[in-house]
Amino acid sequence: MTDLAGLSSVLGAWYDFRDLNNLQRLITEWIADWGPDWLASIITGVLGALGILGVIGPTLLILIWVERKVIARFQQRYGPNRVGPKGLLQPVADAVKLILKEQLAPRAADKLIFFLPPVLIFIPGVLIWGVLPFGPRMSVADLNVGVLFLLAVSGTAVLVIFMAGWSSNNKYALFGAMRAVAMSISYEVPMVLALLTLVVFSGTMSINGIVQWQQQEDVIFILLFPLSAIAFFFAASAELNRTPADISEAESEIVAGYHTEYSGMRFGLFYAVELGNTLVVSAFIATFFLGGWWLWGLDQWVPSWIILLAKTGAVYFLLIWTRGTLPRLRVDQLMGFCWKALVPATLLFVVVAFVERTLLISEGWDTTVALPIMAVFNIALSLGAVMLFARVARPAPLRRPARIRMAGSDIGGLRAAREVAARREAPQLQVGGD
Amino acid sequence: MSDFGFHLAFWSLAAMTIGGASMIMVSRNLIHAVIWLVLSMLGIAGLYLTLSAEFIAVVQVLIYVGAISVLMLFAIMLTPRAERDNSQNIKTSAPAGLVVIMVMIATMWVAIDTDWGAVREAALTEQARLIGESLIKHYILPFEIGAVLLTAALVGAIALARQDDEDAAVHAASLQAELKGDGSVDPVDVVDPPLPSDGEVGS
Amino acid sequence: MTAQYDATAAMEIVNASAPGAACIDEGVLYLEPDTLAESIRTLRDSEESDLVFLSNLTAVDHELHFELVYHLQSLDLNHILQVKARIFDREDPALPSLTRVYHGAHLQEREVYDLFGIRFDGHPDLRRMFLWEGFPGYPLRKDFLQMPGQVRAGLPGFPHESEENAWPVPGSVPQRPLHPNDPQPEGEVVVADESEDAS
Amino acid sequence: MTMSDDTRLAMQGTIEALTAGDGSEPVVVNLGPQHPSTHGVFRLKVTLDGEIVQDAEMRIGYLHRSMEKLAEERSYTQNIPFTDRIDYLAAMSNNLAYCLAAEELLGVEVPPRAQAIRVMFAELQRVASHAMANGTFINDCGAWHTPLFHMFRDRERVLDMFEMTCGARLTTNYMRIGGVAFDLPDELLPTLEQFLADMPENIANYEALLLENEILHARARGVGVISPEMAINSSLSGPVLRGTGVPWDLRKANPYCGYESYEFDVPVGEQGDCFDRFLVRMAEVKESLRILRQVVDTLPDGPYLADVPLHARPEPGESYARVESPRGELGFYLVSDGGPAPYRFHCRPPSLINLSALKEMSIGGTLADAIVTLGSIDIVVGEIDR
Repeated sequence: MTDLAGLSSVLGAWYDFRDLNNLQRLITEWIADWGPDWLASIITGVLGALGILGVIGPTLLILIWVERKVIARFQQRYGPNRVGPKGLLQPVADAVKLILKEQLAPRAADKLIFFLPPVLIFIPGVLIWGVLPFGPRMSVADLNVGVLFLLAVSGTAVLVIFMAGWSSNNKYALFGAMRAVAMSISYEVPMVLALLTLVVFSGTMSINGIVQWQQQEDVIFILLFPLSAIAFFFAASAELNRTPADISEAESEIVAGYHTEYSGMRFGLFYAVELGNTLVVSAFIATFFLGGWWLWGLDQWVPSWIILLAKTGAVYFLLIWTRGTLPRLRVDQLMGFCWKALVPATLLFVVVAFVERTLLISEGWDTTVALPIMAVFNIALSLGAVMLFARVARPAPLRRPARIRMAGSDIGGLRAAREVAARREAPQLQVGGD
Repeated sequence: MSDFGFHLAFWSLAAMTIGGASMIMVSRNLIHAVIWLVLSMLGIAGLYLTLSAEFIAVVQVLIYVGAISVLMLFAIMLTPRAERDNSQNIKTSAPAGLVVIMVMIATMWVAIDTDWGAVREAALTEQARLIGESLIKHYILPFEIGAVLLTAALVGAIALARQDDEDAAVHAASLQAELKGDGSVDPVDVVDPPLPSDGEVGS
Repeated sequence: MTAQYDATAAMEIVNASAPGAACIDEGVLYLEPDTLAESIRTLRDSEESDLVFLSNLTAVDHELHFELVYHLQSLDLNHILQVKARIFDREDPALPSLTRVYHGAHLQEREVYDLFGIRFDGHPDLRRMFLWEGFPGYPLRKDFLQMPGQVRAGLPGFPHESEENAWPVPGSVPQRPLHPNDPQPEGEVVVADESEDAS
Repeated sequence: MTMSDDTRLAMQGTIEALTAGDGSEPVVVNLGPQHPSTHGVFRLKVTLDGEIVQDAEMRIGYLHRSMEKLAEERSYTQNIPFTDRIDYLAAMSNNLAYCLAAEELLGVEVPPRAQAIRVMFAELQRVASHAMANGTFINDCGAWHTPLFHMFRDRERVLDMFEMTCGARLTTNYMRIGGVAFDLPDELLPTLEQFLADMPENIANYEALLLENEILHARARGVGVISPEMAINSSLSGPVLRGTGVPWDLRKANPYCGYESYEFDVPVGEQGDCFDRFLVRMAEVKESLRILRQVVDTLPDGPYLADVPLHARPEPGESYARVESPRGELGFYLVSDGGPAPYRFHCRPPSLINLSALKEMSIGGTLADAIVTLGSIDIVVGEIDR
C-alpha cells in the first residue's frame, strides 16, 4: 500500500506539476485571506472550468488530427499533411473554415429549439469532465456520488440530440434523433450495470474511490470483470455514435442523422463535442477499468495525469481502430445485442460481484489470495458466457455458410443452376456458418 | 457558503423551476412543453443541491431528465399527430385545474405548518448508504411491491406492443388484397413465384 | 455460342395455340399486336423454345410505323430469338404489356413509353421515366426534331460525299447555335435564338 | 370549440392511418437524388413504417442525356465516345459492346492481336469496376471507407494502365470498329506483370479482412434475397443473377473476342442475397486475373486495327451484340438504313434492368437493408439514365 502521508508531503509545493491541485488550493487560500468566501468558491469554479476548457480545446484539435492520421494509415493514405508541419494545423484551418461558413436554418425549422442544441450539447460535454480524477486530489469536484453524476449528465445529452433532430423538420434528422434516443436509453442499461458491478465490489460511488480501491488492492478492474469492461466499451461506443454503432448519424442511410441541417460552426460544435465525449469516455474507461491515474507505483514518479492520459490514449486508439475496421450494425441488431447480450452479461456480473464481495467482507477472505482466484474464475465465466451467446443467439441466416461454387461447363438457366447446386464436390469458397 | 451566494442560487433556481412549470401550461406544442418540463426538473435538482442533498439531486437528473422526459418524448412521437396539441378546451380542463389548485394549497399549508428541524450534518455525508439501508431493511415491503408493479407494467407494455404486431400483419394483408384488386403485379407472387415447370411465373 | 432460334419453329409454336398470331417476313418473326403477350407467354412456356429471359425490349420508329423489337433468350438451351411487332397507329400507338409475362419488361416498357410514346396496356405503372410528365413530344420519334424547314432527323451524309451534305443544309434552320467557325448559311435564315449576342 | 385546419387535416390523416390497420402513420423518405449512398443522382422514394420499408419507388432521369437520340446524328465512329459515358465505371466494356455491334453490322473481321488486347482491357476493367463495387458495397454496409480505399489502390493501378495506353483514365474511348485505337505501349506489359504478381496478396488481404467479418455477415446475409426464378423473370444479369445460383455468363454462353480460348470459371452463389453477390464479385476478380495471365502469355503479334473506313456506311440491317460487362449483360442494338449514322442506337443497360426487382428485394426489410441491397446491385447512374 502506498504511503499516502509521505506522498502528500512530497506533493506540497505549488510548482509541483505532478499535482496541480496545490496551485488551486493556494489560490483559494489566498483569496480567502482577503475576500468573501463566496468569491473563493466562484473563482475556484471558474478556474476549474477554465482548466477543463484549456485541456479540452487544444486536445480536441490535436485529436482530430490524430484520428484522421490514424484512420488514414489504416486506409493506406497519408492523411492531412499540407497545413502546418505534418498537417498539424489542419484542424485549425477546418475550424476557421467552419466559423466563416454561412449558417443556414431550414425555413420550417422550430427556430428557438433549432438554435439551442449546438450550445446546450456543450453543457454535459463539459460537466462530465468535472468528476474525472486526474490524480489523487486532482478533480474539479470529487463527488461521493460521482458514478451517478456521470450517468446523469451523460443521459441529458440525448435530450439535446432529440431537440436538434426534431426541430430541424427533416426526416433524416428525426430518424437520427429517434435512433439516438432509442439507442441511448437502451445502452444506458448495460452501462449502469457494468458500473454497478464496480460500485458493488469496491463499495464506493466516488470515482476517485474506485481508483483508490484498485490502488489499494493492487489490481485493475478489467482483470476482475473483463466482460463488464467489454460491455462498457461497447455501450460507450454506442452512446458515442461511433462505428459500428453510429446508426444515429449513419452516413450511408440517413446522411448525417440529427445534425443533417446544421451547417458551419453549429455543425462544428456538434462535431467537437462528439470528439470531446469520445476522449472523456476513453478517460473514464481508463479510470474505471484500467486503474486511472494509478499504475503499480509508477504514479510516484510520473505525474498521475500523464499516466491517465496515456491510458486514455490507448483506449482512444482502440475506439479509432474499431471505427476504421468494422462495418455498421443495423438498428434492430444493435438493440438485440444490447438487450439480449450485454444486459444479461452485465447483470450476471453484478450478481457475481455481489457474491464475491460478500465472501470477501463477511467471510473475511484474504484479498491477496482471493482476488487472483476470483479474477481467474471471472475470466473463465466471461469466456463461457460469450461462447454460449455465440452458440445460442446467432441469427438464422448466419447459421448456414455462404458458398460459392464454380459452374464449370454447366452454363445456362435454372436447369444448370440445379446441376451446379447438386454437385458433390466441396464448394470453391465457404465462409461463415456454425 | 455565505447568505448572498445561497440566496442567489436559491432564487435563480426557484425562478427556473417555476418559470419552466408555467411555460408548460402556456406552450401549445407538446414537445416544447416537455423541454420546459426538463428545465423545471433541472431547477428542482439544483434546489436539492443547495440543500446539500447531492444524491437526490443526481438521481433527479438521472431519472427525470434522462429517463422520464425521454419516455414522454417517445409517447408523444408514438401519438397520432392530431392528438399532439396541448389541451384546447377550457371546459374539460377547468375541473382538473381546480383540483390541482386545491391540492397545491393543501400541500403548501402542510409545508408551512410543519416544523422542519435542522437536519443533522452526519446524515448528509452518507445519504446513499442511508437510503439503501432504509430501502432494503425498513421499507422492504413497499420496495418489493413497487418492483412487482413495475414488472407488471413492463409485461403489460410488451403485451400491448405485441398486439400491434398482429394489426400490422392484417394491414399488410389488406394492402395485398388491394394490390390484387387493381389487377397490377402482385409483389408476393412476383417475389416468390412457383417454378416455371409447376405453373406460371409472374402472372 | 448462342444459336439463333429458328423463326419458323417459333411461328409453329405460336400458331399452334393461336392460329394466325405469328408470321414470318424476311426471316424475322412478327407477332400480331393484339395477342402479343399470349404469344410470347406461349414461347416462354414451351419446352422447345424455353425463352424464359427477356434480354432486350425496344422500339424503332420507321416513320410510317413503329416496330417493337424483343430479344428473347433461352438460358438452358442457349438460343436467342428476335421477335417484332408492328404498330401503324402513330396518333395513339398501343400494345399489350409484357409485364405479366416478364417482370423485367417493367422498366424497359416504361422507357419505350417515355421516349416513343407507345402505350402498353396492362402495365401497372406506366409513367414517363427519364423525362417529366408533360414533356412535349417523344424524343426518339423521328419527327421529334421536325421544324419549319422540314429537316429530317439524322445525319444526311458525310460532307465529302456530296455538296448537299455540307452542314448546315441550305435553307434549313440551324439545330444549334452557330459557332463562329461554322460556314455561314446563305439566304434567308431564321435564327433560332435572336437574343444571342455577337460572340 | 374551434379546430384549426392543420389539426383537422392531421386528424384526417390519422383516421386514414388507423382505418388502414395499425395506428402508425407511414413516413415517406427520399433517398436521393443527393444522398451519400445512391451512387450518383438516383432517387429512391421509400415509404417506411418505423424502420421497415413498405414501398420503394425509384425516380430516375436526373442524368438523362438522350444519348440514343444524339447517336442518330453522328457517324458510327463518332458514337464510340458516347459509350464511354454510358457506364463511366466500365468504359472499356461499353466501347467493346458497341464496337462488336457495329462490326456485326459492317461485317468487319477483327485481327487476333486486337481481340486479345480487347479481352485484356475488358478484364482489367472488370477488376477495376468490381473493386469499386465491392468497396462501395462495404461502405453502404457502414464501414468507414477502409475497404474502399484498399480496393481503390487496385483500381488506381488499372486506371494507370489505361492512361498509359490510351491517355484517358475513365472515359477511355479506346476501342475502334475493327480493333483498338493504339497498340500497347512498351511499358504496359511489365506494369501488368507486376500488377498480376501483386494482386493475389491484395485479394488475400481483403478476404482476411472481410469474408469472416461477423458484422458484414449480419448486415448482408439474408438481405435483399431474390430467387433464381424471379431473377430470370426480371431479366437480371451479371453478379446479381449469378448470386442466385444461375450460371449465366455471356463470356461462356456466347463467347466473343476469343473468350473461348481462355480458361476461366464462372462463380455462382447459392442464396441470392447481398453477401452472395459480394462473394461472386470477389471470385470474379480472381477469374479475371486468370484470364489476364493467359492473355499476357499468348498475346499474338500482328495488326491491332482492321482496315475500316472512318466514314463507314453499313448496309441496311440490324445487329444486336452483347458482352458480359462487370454489371451484367450489356447489349447494343443498332439499326442501319444505309446512312452514315445509325438509324437507331439502343443500349440494353444492365444497371437499369437489374433494378427491376429492387422494390421486391427491399420491401419488408429495414431502411438500412434497402441501402445495402441497392449497393449490392452495383448501379451506375450514367448507364441507368443514359
